[in-house]
Amino acid sequence: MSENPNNYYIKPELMACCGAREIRDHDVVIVGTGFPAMSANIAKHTHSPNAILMQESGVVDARPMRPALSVGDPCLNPGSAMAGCLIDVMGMFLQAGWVDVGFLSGSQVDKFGNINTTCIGDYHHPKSRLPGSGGANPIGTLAKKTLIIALHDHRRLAEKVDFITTPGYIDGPGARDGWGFPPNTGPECIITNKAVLRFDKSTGQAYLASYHPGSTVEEILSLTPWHLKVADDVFETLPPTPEELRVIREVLDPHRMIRIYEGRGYV
Amino acid sequence: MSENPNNYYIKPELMACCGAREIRDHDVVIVGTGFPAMSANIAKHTHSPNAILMQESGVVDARPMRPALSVGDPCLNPGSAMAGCLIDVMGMFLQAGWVDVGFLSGSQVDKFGNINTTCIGDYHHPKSRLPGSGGANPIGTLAKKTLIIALHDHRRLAEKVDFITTPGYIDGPGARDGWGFPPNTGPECIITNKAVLRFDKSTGQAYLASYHPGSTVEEILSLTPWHLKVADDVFETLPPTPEELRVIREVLDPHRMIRIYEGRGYV
Amino acid sequence: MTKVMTTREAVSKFVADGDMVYIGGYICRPPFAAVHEIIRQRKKDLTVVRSNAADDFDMMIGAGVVSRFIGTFLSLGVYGLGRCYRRSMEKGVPHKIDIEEYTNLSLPLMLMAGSLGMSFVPVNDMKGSDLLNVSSFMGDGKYKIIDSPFDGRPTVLVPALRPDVAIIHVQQADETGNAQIWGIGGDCKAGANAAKKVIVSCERIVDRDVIGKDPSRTIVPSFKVAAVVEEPFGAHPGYTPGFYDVDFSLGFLYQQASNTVEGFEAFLEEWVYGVADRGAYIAHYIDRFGYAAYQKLMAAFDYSYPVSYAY
Amino acid sequence: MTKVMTTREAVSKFVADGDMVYIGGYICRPPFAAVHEIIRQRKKDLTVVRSNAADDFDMMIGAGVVSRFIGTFLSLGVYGLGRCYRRSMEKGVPHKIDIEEYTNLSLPLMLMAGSLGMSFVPVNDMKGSDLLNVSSFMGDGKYKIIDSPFDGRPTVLVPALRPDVAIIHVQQADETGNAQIWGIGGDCKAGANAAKKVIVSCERIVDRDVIGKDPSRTIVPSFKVAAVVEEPFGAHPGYTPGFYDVDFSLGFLYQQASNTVEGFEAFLEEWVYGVADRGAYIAHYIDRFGYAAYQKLMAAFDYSYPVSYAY
Repeated sequence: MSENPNNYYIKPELMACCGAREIRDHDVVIVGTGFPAMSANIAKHTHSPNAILMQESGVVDARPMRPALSVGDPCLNPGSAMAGCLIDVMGMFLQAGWVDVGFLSGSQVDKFGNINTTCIGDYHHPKSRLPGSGGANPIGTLAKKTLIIALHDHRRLAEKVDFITTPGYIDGPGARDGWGFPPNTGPECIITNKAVLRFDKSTGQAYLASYHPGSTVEEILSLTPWHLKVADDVFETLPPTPEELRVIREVLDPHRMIRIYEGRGYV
Repeated sequence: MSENPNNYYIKPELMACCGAREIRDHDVVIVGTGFPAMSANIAKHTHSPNAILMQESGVVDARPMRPALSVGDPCLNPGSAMAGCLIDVMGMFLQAGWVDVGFLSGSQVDKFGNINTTCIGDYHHPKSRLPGSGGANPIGTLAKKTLIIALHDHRRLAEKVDFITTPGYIDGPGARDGWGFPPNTGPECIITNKAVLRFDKSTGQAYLASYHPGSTVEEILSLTPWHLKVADDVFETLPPTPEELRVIREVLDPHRMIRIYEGRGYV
Repeated sequence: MTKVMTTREAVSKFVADGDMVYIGGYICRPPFAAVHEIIRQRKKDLTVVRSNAADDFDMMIGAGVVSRFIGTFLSLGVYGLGRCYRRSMEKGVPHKIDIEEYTNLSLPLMLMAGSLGMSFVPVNDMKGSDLLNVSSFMGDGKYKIIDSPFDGRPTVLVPALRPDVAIIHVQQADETGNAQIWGIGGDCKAGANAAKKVIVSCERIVDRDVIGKDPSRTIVPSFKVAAVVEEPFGAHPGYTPGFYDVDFSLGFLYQQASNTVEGFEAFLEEWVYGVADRGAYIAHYIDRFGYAAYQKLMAAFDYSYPVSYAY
Repeated sequence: MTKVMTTREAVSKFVADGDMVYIGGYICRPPFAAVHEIIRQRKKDLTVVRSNAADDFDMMIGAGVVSRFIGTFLSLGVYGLGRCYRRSMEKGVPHKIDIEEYTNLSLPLMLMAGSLGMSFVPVNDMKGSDLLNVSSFMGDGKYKIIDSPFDGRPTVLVPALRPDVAIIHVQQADETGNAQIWGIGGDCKAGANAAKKVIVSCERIVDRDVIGKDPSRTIVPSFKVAAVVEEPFGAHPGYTPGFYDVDFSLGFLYQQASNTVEGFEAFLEEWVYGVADRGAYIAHYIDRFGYAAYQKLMAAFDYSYPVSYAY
């Protein structure tokens, strides 16, 4: 277990960096707000300067002067390459197959990478009514890679979600093909506050790929409500590099708004 | 037979006025160029100041400083209320049911108001290849009223067109309904250089409604290749009013470009 | 022919109880003045529709004017879940609304289909999800699955939507209704043009000649428009590009208030029922928070380059 | 990452023999420099597609580079029927092209469907006409009729088009390809975005910051663009709003020349094969007609009002 002396980074920063590392140069990325936007922007400011970021509201390659707080945030308008409409981004870019990476967070995520943002409990008599799909369902269906952000506990991770808002591998291998989804799409990883889970394409199930500094394989297994397989080459997640941290703190988020995620349990 | 002393108007002017008189105030009108544009503009400058004219290329309520020579003419851009795209006009306005009047001209028009702008002779081995549908087919299908401009002779009028590019009443009453066309649409009249033909909705066939000054019922029957019925109340077409002529000559077409239609046989 | 009137007149004349109402804007350009007026006039039994919904929809649900919602998402953004929406769905307060759920791909395309006169449209999402397993007032008309006659693949078709009335807020319009926007579009053009009539709320009414100087900005032409309302600051606490910023503090106030039914009612009393119109609302805002707070929302100047359409 | 290159390079690298090519613009903004270059490079066996086609398509047909045309209409406007088109269809000179005919409603929607990733789209036209009775290389894939699963009514479905490459001419673009237009749109946005890659020809290459000053004008984003060519006067004898007028005199010259095969060949020799590129073309134009004739085409100044996206 490696050190994080003097807490030189916080967990949300590490998680954002994990997301950033999934992005390749020239990728077209649909981002929302919070972690996803932070991740994509870290990538753009480090190893993927030619990545194109877009928001589902219609904005492409925005140049916000502060972190956007919604996909319709005013700071996304001035300086963007295109201020179009929902149909441009969700139809013309996403459905037409141009989006490489989508970022989603889920109130509930299961072992097949299915995401629930609709309701906890029965749909018709919900214990808790959540926002709904928004852009999540088409992003999870149509982006080449989907990255999922979630809290690592028995409530947020589930053997089976209460409601599949956004399909991952649904009920296992072949399910996406059966529905005629675009080939070679689907969840790439689940980035939690404890670990990075990746997917075994032969089973459609998540496995432990790396544990964050400060976590252990045993802790992660105990926090996961299904029998989580562990990669033979499981390793410790690389902490944020000095360059990544510099970009986060000096360029993207000087007011360190990312700290609000600590209050939401991302520790 | 009334007088046209000193040829104070020419036949294309009369025909344009006939078209103008079919337009009511507040009508939404798809116009092309030439006669249709002239007709619609005469209406707008006389009895229908609130008519909205549009071109299929995407322009709404243009304020051209000279007669437009194509639906993409530069003079349609500055001052228009909307410079959109084909899909805006043909889909959002026409297919969605907002267009009251469409103007079409045809190389061949038959007694059911079907129009041919595709080919003379066999489609696969045409004697003469014509431009094709363009916007004509959807206009004839979807506009509430279609006005047709044609030369009155045995070549341009036909018992049956060689190719139905744009459906009128197809093969008679009920045919449009059978295809699920919007109700109460279809050709309203055929304005020729000799007469105005209107349609008997019970048969879907054109009949003689009025003959232009200088023509006679007998002449028109002899120039029509099918057995043309004559209205009981057939009358002489009202010549251009002084106000209509003033608008044509002083406002819309000071260079009298409309005279080129005389050269094309509109006499 | 002018269609200029007040928001009160426009909502009174053109929004009827039981209507299906499209309301444009998400954070960007929500027609909040009209939303307040709908609540103030205690409209009933509305079906509301938009992709992505925020505090405006939450407030209408809490105020009881909504019976049905065709949507994709409802939250208060940074302030989390919509409190009135949750109370309606979880506890039936003030009543449970019926909800038909789509996505930010399918719903905009359903509006687009309505705007283009198509009766349905194929979409590639929702498959394999529980969105295909639930439906409400649209019943089995929510979607259909066919084998594509071109390639035989299973294809989801969703129906076109034709709202009775659309309400949008735009930067500028002329008095006949030619409406122009710039900045984030959302599903505004599709939604407005899908409707049988449109209420255009705008920051400023401009001369027809101003529209004609830049006609490519027009998203709705006059002949679709029933009413034009000049309503400066009409999207507040949302924003309008080039005019004013989003007001996070009022958003927070709303979230705090709407945590309870009592708080929500008090909020409505203060900001909706207790003010006669948008003018009184702004006056109250300045009265309560000071002119500096109001002024702080005003947009910076950063103008685009002019272009020419001349030939 | 710059994608700026010459028209010669762009056409050479990104237009292959046998490609399906979407070419934007009708009188307004036709990418004539690229059309000439395609002819100059003697491309073969192209399938060309656009709603409404004019002298640019006629010339390509006459030059023999086209094998198939998916279209709706082809004429020389005020100058009547397309001479090369007629010779091809009536006499097989230089060869008979195969043509698949739609309308100005259905074809733009097929491109839109391609741009939106839909596999087909329902349309309400063509019914009852002979357009449903003829087809060519698309065979029975030209259209399908189904009974709508929503209301049972017969509905025509037409397939989405995904051209291999789109070529458009726009007012301005940055060096990565973000492309902006104003004025008559035709089917340019749908056609460009339907294609697998886009060649953007523009009047002027501008800084990315200029794009960002007015991002609602963008119709194609950089990541779809393979090449950016700065080609002032690139649409001549068509026009570009804000830059230059349509050139009726060259249009007339083309019509007169194309009345005969010999005249057409001489026209190509003079204006296409005989000039190396657009620069040489313009120089030849000035040489032949005088600088005053060239200058007369230049657009008047009549600028729009700037707008702000600031908050």
